[in-house]
Amino acid sequence: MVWGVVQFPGSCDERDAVHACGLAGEARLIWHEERALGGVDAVVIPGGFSYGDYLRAGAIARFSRAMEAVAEFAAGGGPVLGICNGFQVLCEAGLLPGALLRNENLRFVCRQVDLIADGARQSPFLREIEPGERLSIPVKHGEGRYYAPEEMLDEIEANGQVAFRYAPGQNPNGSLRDVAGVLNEGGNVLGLMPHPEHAVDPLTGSVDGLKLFSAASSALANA
Amino acid sequence: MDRHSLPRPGAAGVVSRHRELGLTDAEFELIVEKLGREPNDVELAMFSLLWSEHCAYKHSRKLLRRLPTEGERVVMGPGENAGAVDVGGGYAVAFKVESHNHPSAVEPFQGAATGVGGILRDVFALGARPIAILDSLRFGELDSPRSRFLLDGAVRGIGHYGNSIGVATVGGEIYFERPYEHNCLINAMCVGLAKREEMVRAAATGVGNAVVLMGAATGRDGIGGASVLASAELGEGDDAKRPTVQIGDPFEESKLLECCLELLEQGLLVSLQDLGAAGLTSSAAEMASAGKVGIDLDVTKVPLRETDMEPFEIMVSESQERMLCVVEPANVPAVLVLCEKWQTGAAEIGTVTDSGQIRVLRDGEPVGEMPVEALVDGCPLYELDPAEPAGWIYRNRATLDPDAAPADTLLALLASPNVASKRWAFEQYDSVVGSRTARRPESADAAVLALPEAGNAIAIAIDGNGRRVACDPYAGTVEAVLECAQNLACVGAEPLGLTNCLNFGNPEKPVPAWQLERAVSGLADACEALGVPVVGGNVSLYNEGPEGPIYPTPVVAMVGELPDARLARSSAFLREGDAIALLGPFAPSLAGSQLAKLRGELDAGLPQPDTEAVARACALLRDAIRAGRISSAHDVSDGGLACAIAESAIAAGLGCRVDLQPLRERGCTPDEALFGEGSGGFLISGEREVLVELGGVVLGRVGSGAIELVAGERRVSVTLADVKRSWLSLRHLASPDRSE
Amino acid sequence: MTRARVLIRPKEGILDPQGKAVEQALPALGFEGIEHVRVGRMVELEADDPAQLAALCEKLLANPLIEDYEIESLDGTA
Amino acid sequence: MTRARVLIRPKEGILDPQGKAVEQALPALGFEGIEHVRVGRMVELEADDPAQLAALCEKLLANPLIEDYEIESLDGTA
Ligand SMILES: Nc1ncnc2c1ncn2[C@@H]1O[C@H](COP(=O)(O)OP(=O)(O)O)[C@@H](O)[C@H]1O
Ligand SMILES: [Mg+2]
Repeated sequence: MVWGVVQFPGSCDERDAVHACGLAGEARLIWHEERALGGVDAVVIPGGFSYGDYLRAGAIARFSRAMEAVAEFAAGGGPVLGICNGFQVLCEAGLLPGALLRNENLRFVCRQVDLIADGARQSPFLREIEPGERLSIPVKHGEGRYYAPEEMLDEIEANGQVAFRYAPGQNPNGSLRDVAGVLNEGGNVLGLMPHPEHAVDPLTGSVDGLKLFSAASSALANA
Repeated sequence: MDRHSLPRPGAAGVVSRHRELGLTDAEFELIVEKLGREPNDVELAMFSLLWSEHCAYKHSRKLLRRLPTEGERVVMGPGENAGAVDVGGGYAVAFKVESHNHPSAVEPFQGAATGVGGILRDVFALGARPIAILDSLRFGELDSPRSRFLLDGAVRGIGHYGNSIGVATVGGEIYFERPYEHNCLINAMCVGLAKREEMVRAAATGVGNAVVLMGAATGRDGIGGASVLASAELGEGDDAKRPTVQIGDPFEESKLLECCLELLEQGLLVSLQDLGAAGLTSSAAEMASAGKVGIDLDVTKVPLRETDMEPFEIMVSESQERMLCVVEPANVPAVLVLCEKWQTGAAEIGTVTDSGQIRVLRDGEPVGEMPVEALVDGCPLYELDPAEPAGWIYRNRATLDPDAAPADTLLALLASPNVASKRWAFEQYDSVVGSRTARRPESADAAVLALPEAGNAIAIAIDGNGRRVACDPYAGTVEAVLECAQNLACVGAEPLGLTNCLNFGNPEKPVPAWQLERAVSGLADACEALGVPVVGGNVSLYNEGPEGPIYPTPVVAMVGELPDARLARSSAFLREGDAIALLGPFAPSLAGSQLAKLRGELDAGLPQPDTEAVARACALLRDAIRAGRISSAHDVSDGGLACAIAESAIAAGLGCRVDLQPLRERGCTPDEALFGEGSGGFLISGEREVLVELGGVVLGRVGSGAIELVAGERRVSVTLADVKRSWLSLRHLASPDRSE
Repeated sequence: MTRARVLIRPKEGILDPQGKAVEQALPALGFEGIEHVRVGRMVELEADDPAQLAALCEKLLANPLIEDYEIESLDGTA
Repeated sequence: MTRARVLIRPKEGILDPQGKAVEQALPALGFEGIEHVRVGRMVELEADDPAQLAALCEKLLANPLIEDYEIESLDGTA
């Protein structure tokens, strides 16, 4: 199983993502100018501040050549995980519903939070997580307030596309309906603001994030 | 004419111009003598910057010679862009603290942001990848709207730059004291990791090699800025000295950083140097001086953001996010290709020569020519004229009734901004990026970062309680060094090296001169006693407001090594039933304490710390931590033992019962036992026999729910919830209406 | 070359914390009678071909899910 | 009540990192011939007394050290 981690100018967590993926397979970086993904089995769009997050987070990065390849890969059912800035890029690219706005308190926030898996929908990333399960994972972002119009929210909820919510009372950014992560309709594309790649070692916080990587890895092995 | 730029030729007499630029008549005469003629505009501008306090250390260099700088683990010492120590496994850790006080007093967000940007460049100039940022901040009291504005902007600015560039901000400190009201202190530290053999120095070598400027285009940023500005007090309404504000662009720096590291990895650079204060002038001159060569620079080749810039403006611009490197001619095309990959600017702007001169050319025609030696080492160094003041020169203001009940006193101390939790601030910083942060802010006394490459870990602490240094500059500075050492001991780390930033008032005045001299003596003696080399530092003088100098503030930062990050303890109590003990030569006194401040009873003088005894206690604790024998460790500092106990309890969500009778038996009053401060105290918890065996004095037990302290007739009984509420009193500072 | 200005504002109904923060800060600064504050973005630029601008807004400058935009020509003629 | 719009932009000569990043990204998105991109902010509001607005800009909306501002009335009359 080979993971590709897309690196844009201004990405920050790409090495951390490579490290986390490396615990569940092999991993390599994909430079944003590459047109082909080089046969990887799954893609991570990592956290950071691609293009400085200028204008809107993710607005510029989504036009990169590698993102065209990612869109094709996703359309073919390939697993794609967008973390934080990666989530923003996937929303901007239209691969996930909704948008991420500035945190309600207008401050960057870095904090360990509890997530609750919603998980009604099948996804290669969620196979090792029970619906209702609690995960401790850090958030760190300034633009993480999940927004979608009411009808869209109803629809993605009805479709089981909400993957994670912040545990009650722990919503760090004012996200509507406490949404922390969403899936596309096919379930193969997951975006979330919290950083599972920073929750893969008890020494640095928790290991709850590792489940997303190992689940995708075993899903592919069984496919 | 732009009020920040230099007068053009003919605009005014030469004599008044050098004064406007901060040079004395004697200094100007010396320049004329060294050149054998009068300097032209370009030369005068360049001399004035390099001969400023900020660049030439005119008033501090002689003192700094007293600092011990040698040690087995030192890889790079003072004189390089940052200091570096060997951490084993073929790796070195580079680190430095730098001030950005004056720019931040003008525009706190950009001032702090560019402060972080600048210190990052100093570290990656060595070929080290930045892995951590720390910040040390000082403001006036929070009841002042201006202080709140500066605080808010500075915290957001540090977060903005560090978060965007993806370097974890893992620690820092914030103090609020009236003397910083008109002159806040913004000191930023960066720590980087490098393979020893890939490190690079800043010396330009190889006559005929190309000089390449990388990064952002050059604009009129900070012209007459940091260098000149940092060398004179910033008076009210002193507009002419205000620089054009420098704007930080962390995105640009992130590309520049990755590009530089990749260039070094490919062996394409001969040497590398950041552009900081005094821009191209100082970088080129320092590189030439270190390599004992000359450099020719053609300003027409410098990529500009604005078209109509004069040569002197290009030479002194402080535009951010730029680096200068020396490249063998054959490698220039490869360098340019990599810069293109990283979408970072690059231009060959000059060559290394054997002339020993810095020559500034415009379209190939010289517009300035100066001996490197005169620029870099020619500035006269001054003796200080110190005088000890008669007594306490700062104002006192009482905000707490001396007769308040001990429980109320404890809650007031915990709620006071110097002691209260800084969570509202550090949650605005990404502390986890890089996957190394084993101890995040507030979880232990020092930040702990794992170094899987080297097979071990480092711990970092930064301290400098200006109020105590004001009481006694010598003892206060010794205490700052000891506190760093104690913080490292609490996580089981052994000090490898120290850096510092000396923030003081006007050195031309007797009292700040005395403070500076005594502080440097304390720094030297403490480092000597601990055997910790000073590998670098920075000096910021002329920090004064209308009421006089700031508290003298040496900010000390120490980096230590521990074999395994997993061994580090937290400052939080671990489990109910553990014994609590005091370890170390702690002799608490109210002198200079947070309580004395609240009671308005500050006065000159501090007890002299027993450095040797503290060093022994540090070693003892370090070994015990590494052996896994202790549950928690926390050093006793602001607010004394009572506050240390409350902090360990809050962090754990556990209570405790403690009797301070052993301190009473050492002759302490109840107030001193509860709230007195001083070096050498560790609050540790664990198995009773172990603590006793270590020489700890058992004071009580970890319990649940409430904190109960007894000191003779004085008793404190408070619920954990009350204590926590007081300690989180600054939470509101992260509310939205304070941000913009 | 045409100079143009693009005004981008949060769509009606979307919480605008920046606007709210401004409103909350007003009384302390002594301002009264200021309401309905909304904070958006402004992009000013010069374009060879002003006909490109609508596409530029749709694709990059604004996100139509959350933002409305408006293009103003800054030259006498459009 | 007057409706007004405040336009805030980086001062001439002051670095505008956002404008620079957008401008540099445009060719890759297929937009040629767009230059001098500056990104600023726009604040729309209603004010009882439009005479207050300049002071509001100085104190709160803009940072006069690094930004210029411009006040436009959005009602027919000023
Ligand atoms: N307080 C100090 N203690 C020890 N070394 C110092 C101190 N202040 C400055 N230095 C050393 O002097 C040199 C010049 O410092 P500085 O001008 O801050 O460097 P830069 O030009 O890279 O900003 C550096 O090598 C620094 O380590
Ligand atoms: Mg330097």
